[in-house]
Amino acid sequence: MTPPHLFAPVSALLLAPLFVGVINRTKAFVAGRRGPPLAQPYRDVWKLLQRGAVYGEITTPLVRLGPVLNLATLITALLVVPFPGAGAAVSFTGDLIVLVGLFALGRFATVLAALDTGSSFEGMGASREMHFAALAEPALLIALATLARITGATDLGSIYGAITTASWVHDAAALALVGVSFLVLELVENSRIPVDDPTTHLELTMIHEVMVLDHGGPDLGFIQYGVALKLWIVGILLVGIIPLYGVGAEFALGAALLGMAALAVAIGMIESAMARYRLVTVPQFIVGAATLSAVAFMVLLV
Amino acid sequence: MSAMPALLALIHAVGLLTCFALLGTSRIGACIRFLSVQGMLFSLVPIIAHDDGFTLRVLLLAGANICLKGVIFPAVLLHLRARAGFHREVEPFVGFVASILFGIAALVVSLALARELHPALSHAPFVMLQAAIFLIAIGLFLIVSRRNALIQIVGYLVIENGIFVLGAITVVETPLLVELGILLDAFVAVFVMGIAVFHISREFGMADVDRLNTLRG
Amino acid sequence: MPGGGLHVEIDVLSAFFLLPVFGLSALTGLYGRSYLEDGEPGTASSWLHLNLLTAAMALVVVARNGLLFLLAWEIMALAPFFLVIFDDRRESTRHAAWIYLAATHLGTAFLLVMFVLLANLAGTSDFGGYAAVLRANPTLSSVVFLLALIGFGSKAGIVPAHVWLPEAHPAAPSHASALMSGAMIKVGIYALLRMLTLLGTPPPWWGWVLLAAGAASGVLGVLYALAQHDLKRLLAYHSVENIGIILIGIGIGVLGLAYGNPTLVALGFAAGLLHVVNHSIFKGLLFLGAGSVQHAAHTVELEELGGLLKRMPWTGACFLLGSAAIVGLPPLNGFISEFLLIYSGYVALLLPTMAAAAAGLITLVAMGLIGGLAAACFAKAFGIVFLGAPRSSEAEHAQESGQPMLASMVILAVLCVVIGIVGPLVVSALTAVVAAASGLPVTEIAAALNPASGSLAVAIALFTALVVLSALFWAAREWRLARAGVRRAPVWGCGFGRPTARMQYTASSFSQPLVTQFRLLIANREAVLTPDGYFPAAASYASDSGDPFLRLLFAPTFRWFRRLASRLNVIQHGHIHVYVLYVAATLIALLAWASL
Amino acid sequence: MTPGYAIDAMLIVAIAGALLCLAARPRQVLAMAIAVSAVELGLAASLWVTVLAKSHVTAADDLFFVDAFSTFHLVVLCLVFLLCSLFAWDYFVDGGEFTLAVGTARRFGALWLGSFAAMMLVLVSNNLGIMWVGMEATTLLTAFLISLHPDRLSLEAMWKYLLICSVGIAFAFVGTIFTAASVQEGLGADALLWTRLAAPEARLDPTLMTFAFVFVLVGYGTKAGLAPIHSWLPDAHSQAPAPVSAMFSGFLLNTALYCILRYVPLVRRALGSGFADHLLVFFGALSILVGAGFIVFQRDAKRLLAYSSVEHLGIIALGYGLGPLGSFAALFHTLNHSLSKSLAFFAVGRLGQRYGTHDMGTLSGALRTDRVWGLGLLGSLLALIGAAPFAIFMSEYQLLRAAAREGAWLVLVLFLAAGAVVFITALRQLIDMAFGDAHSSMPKARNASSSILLVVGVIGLLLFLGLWMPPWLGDAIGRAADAAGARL
Repeated sequence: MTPPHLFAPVSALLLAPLFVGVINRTKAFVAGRRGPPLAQPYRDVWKLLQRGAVYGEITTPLVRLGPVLNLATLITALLVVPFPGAGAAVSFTGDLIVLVGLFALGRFATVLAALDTGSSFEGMGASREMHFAALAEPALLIALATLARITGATDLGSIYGAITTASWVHDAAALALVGVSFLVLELVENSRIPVDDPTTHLELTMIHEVMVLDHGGPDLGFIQYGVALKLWIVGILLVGIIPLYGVGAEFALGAALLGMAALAVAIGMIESAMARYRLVTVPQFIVGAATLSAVAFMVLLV
Repeated sequence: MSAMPALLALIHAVGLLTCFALLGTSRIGACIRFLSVQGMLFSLVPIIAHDDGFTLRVLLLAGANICLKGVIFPAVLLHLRARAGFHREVEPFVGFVASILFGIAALVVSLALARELHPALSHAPFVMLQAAIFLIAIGLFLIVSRRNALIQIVGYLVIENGIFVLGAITVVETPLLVELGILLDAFVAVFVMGIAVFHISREFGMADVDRLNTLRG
Repeated sequence: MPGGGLHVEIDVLSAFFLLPVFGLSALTGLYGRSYLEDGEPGTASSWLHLNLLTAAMALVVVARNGLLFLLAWEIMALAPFFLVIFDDRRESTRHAAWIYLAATHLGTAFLLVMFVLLANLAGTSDFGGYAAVLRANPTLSSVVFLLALIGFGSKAGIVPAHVWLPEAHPAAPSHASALMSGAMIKVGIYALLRMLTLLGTPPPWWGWVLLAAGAASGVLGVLYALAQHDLKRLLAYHSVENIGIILIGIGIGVLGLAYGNPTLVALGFAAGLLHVVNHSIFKGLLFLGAGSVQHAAHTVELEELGGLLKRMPWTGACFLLGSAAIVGLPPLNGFISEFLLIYSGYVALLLPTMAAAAAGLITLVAMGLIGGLAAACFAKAFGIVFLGAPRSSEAEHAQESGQPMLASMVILAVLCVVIGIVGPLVVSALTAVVAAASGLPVTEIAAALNPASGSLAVAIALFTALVVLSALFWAAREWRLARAGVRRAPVWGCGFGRPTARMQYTASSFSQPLVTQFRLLIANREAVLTPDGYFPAAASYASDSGDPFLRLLFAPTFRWFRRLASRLNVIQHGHIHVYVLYVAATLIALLAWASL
Repeated sequence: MTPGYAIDAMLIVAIAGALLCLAARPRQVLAMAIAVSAVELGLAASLWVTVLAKSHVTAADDLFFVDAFSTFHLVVLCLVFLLCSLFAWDYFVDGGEFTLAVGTARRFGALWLGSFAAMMLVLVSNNLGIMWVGMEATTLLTAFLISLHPDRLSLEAMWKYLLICSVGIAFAFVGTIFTAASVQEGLGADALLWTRLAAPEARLDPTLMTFAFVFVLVGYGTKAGLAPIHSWLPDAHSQAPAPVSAMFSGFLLNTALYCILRYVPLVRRALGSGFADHLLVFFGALSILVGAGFIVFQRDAKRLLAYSSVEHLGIIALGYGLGPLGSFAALFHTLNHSLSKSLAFFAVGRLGQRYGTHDMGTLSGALRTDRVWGLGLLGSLLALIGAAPFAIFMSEYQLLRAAAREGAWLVLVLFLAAGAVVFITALRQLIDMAFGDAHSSMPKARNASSSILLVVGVIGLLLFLGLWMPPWLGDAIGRAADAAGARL
């Protein structure tokens, strides 16, 4: 391929915060405010990294391990995620399993870090995180399974490499369904509205935010950067199924970046348009996503 | 021996009467006496039934039987009745009229059964075969339908009689030893049962065995 | 011995299963040495039966004669009874022992039928003879397969025959539970595999049955585990879950045999077999950890514990590794086997046959669900027990356990890591065993396993990168904080100044959302007293998760039997007249029947 | 001495012992019982050896006849009596209020050895009439053993036993008569000699043999405790002193079954193999089911054991109905059951003495209060409910194989189901009896080394037979099984 394989991870590392920025800017725009500059997330992370830290009195080193490990897993995950037109840095059969495994590891670390504080708020957050993740994991697996069935490949690189206009001609319905469930996963995995409101200030309604309530300084910086990266990764998985090769390989990169931007705007729109679901309805939302992928798979079988 | 069938018929008739008497009476003493009559009567059967006639062995056995069933058993039972101190049978499970009716039914059934069996036991006199079955039935009925332990012993002895008759008419000849063993057993059985009843009546103050139903489940 | 020779033999499969048997026996022995106080009544007999159990397991694994196998199997069933009833003063323990032996005996009943059937048709009780008959007669093989699945499954703990595990494991001394859960139930799996090797080429529906049983056991097992607040019960249910995973693997392998697809065969069996070893490692480790907790805090009731990581750092660390491994997190051993399994799922997905693809999907869904729920469950288990603040004074004053106990735990923990790291080598090392279990030639298996181990190699490389990165970030953060400074402060309590340990999130509340969502399946009885009014007097939440199958299926059946039987009482009423009448009636009835 | 005299010697020794007991002091009586049964065991063993050498032995001009089948039973009989007599010493000598008064002791000794002699007579007699006499004698002799300490309950049990069994035995005699009558050509005085009847040239009338076997089955079956004519059994077993109950379950029932089995070859010869076997299988299965059903809700330990005897006798009968392999299993099972059931009764009896009750609710924590007999209880009951590796598991396995070979799948399933029910329910009781909480007041027991030897010995034997059957034993049982089918 013309572009170097490191394009995917590097672009993610550089652009992920921007993605968040775009989302926030969109929300502000819809709300009729000027909103924060696009670069605000970079500044936040940088500022946090300068800060000192405050740890709970009864905590163990686990609380420090959580954010670090989480960030590390996400950066590692970047290596297997292919960027349309650039492919993945590393690609091997079953790398999607590694991807899922890495997500799980990061989540586990974060949750334990939260429980380490012994605060009931963080326990609550951890409980909810685990609850939704337990449902999201099969959803992700099925979605990828459907793609694998469509493309007949078992590594992310070839799967996404093989999704073309032709495959859209064949399996439009399936791909569309998968796309929708990816969108849902994007919102769930990163606790966006309508699953969770990252900007709320009422602890009892939070999921992810309340889990990291007692992290500060560099740790919080790691976490926020991690959030951005995860948004980016799932976003790529979504955007990747749009057959950008249709416009020719040389434009693929640009098209994909445009697609990411569009996704960010879309998320912003959704966040502005929708209200947060009640917690009890969230599981149905996720299971719905899983069902969509499953239906897609069935469509393929028959 | 032309008199044989006639004699057998006579024994048969009287024997049946004793059975009905046993079914009909409520007096223990009477029962015991009827039993003794019955025992003596049927003890004669082997002498008559065996056409090889009056061998010493047959006479000896018959004699032993007569004195055992006609004399000793009644004596034991009467003595027991005196010691245990009960004179009349209280109302049995099955009333006396009903008992008589059962007797008649048993008579019919035994006739049918005897007719069934007779071909296989051709050399056995029919009447006696029927009598044997009838006796066994009546004995069983007495055990099942009477409250009093003594009458249950009586019932047991009626069965014994029936079996004795059956043996006498079907088995051509059994070794003396066996015969004596059997007699001895009957003898001991009556004594053992007697002692048992004695203990029971002393423990419970009566010999109404329907009170003996503590052990269940 | 009556009616059978003493034929034993060790092939690769047996040898493979002897690993966990002997390895775990040694470690648990080492652990138990200091776990049991000497002079405590029953200690001596518990050692006797522990060794008897080991010997019996070994004999089962090497036996090649039906009767010998059955004997060893029964000894293996009886010995743990005395381990379970070790603490026999407690009514619950005796009840557990009863459930255990009753369950295993019911299983044996099916095995008896199976072996009798085989012995009569084969005319010998030698396994070789069995194979000869079975290969010739497919219907027979199917019958035998079902009997074996039920009989051996009851030992392995397949739903719904799992009811004895959550009773027996908590009752037994922890090292015994470790051996039972780590090795004994695997012998059930071994027996199933051994029968499969004798049964000849399977029809697809066997694979489906295994797959279904596996998925059911896996999902239900982990769901029930979520509802527990007794650490050892929780671990017991996770044994059910992991047996489920193993069965899914075997099921995929059998489907592969049925559809004639060596790749599926290799991956499925490899995943199942590797998970056998892995599970015996981390489940052994976890039970030993639970034992240390009990030893130190005198309880395994989650709501009583907390903050133990500070007090027992080694135990805590080992338990953490064990939890991460059983959840299947990279780069530990659990991940390797689950990787293989999901991988085989994807392979199945791509097959043209619709059925195979469906099987693949089922595998993925099941594994995904199991993985996520297990993660939740162990986040709860470890978090509540070892993190936060202690919830009772025993936990407050817990002491780290002695050297031998730590030693055996550390060894197992290290194994978790090592197998994870050398995963590719382990996978290719499995080739021979898989070949033995599946009956396919070694070369085919090797060919099928190579890509998987290749991918694993890359994955391992990634994980090294991961470790390096985290180390990097850690260092950077510490360097940064060294200058920016660190403070310690009470955690945010919504402004509430004096948070106490009782205010922490509890185990029940942690799992409550999931439990409520799956209440249909978990069917556990909840007693909720919701606070009402402005100044609520009291509020409480108690959940009792007695096993649903035990509560709703087996116990009622048993009671029904009792009622039915006690009807017989009417014939034994104590009236001698009627007794004599029975004799007469029987006689007359028989005469009537005979003269017909 | 020639083997024929061994038979006479056995009878004479036992009777002489019985008579001597009438003039002995209690301890002498108990010692006498032990000595006699030891001697008898020796004689039986020697007889067994000779029989295995020359297939059968006759004595007293064909009045006595033993083949492998009867000698096997003889040996088991003597073994059981030896064990019971040994136990009787423990039970009566330091049994608290159970110690015997002189009169009672003499009565016990005489009746004990007398019934021993009677059972031997049953086993060795070739004449079916004598066999019947012996059987009736056992009834009359054992009756007063039940009410050795006469009280209301034991008298009630005794009366039921006496009357029901006497009636039953009376029927058995009718059967005997029919058998004798069914010989077509007059054997004359030999019409009751089993050897003549079982001989190939004997021709028996089918109709009469049918009736004969029905009467014999019901008659002796009453004594053997086959359902549904087992009614006397639980009462007698629960009320008799432990050694007596042990002897009842341990062998009296088997003696009755032995009598039935002696008729089976004759019936086979007269009517082909179907008739008798079907009846045996039917009654066996029925007894198993009924026994199992009653075990489910028993409260009293001895009654539970009694019903378990019904079940196991059913198993044995079933085995005899299932062809040669089945007969082998049945014989092996006879040995195992006699051993384990005797031990069980010993244990329950001893513990009953200490606890003053046989109610299983109260009788708990045996292992705490009395290690030896607690162990005995645990071991014997585990064996009885069919836990491996005890011998009963093996004999039941062989029985299953026999059932499968005969294609009797329904029976096999019923057997397994009943077995499972018994295992589960009895185990629940057993666990609390053995491991439960004991009264704190209960002092720890100190047992005589003899009882330790008894417990360990029997359990050891059961384990040994479960794990390995010596070839010579297997061969002997095989020969006995052939003899049982009159495949001489």
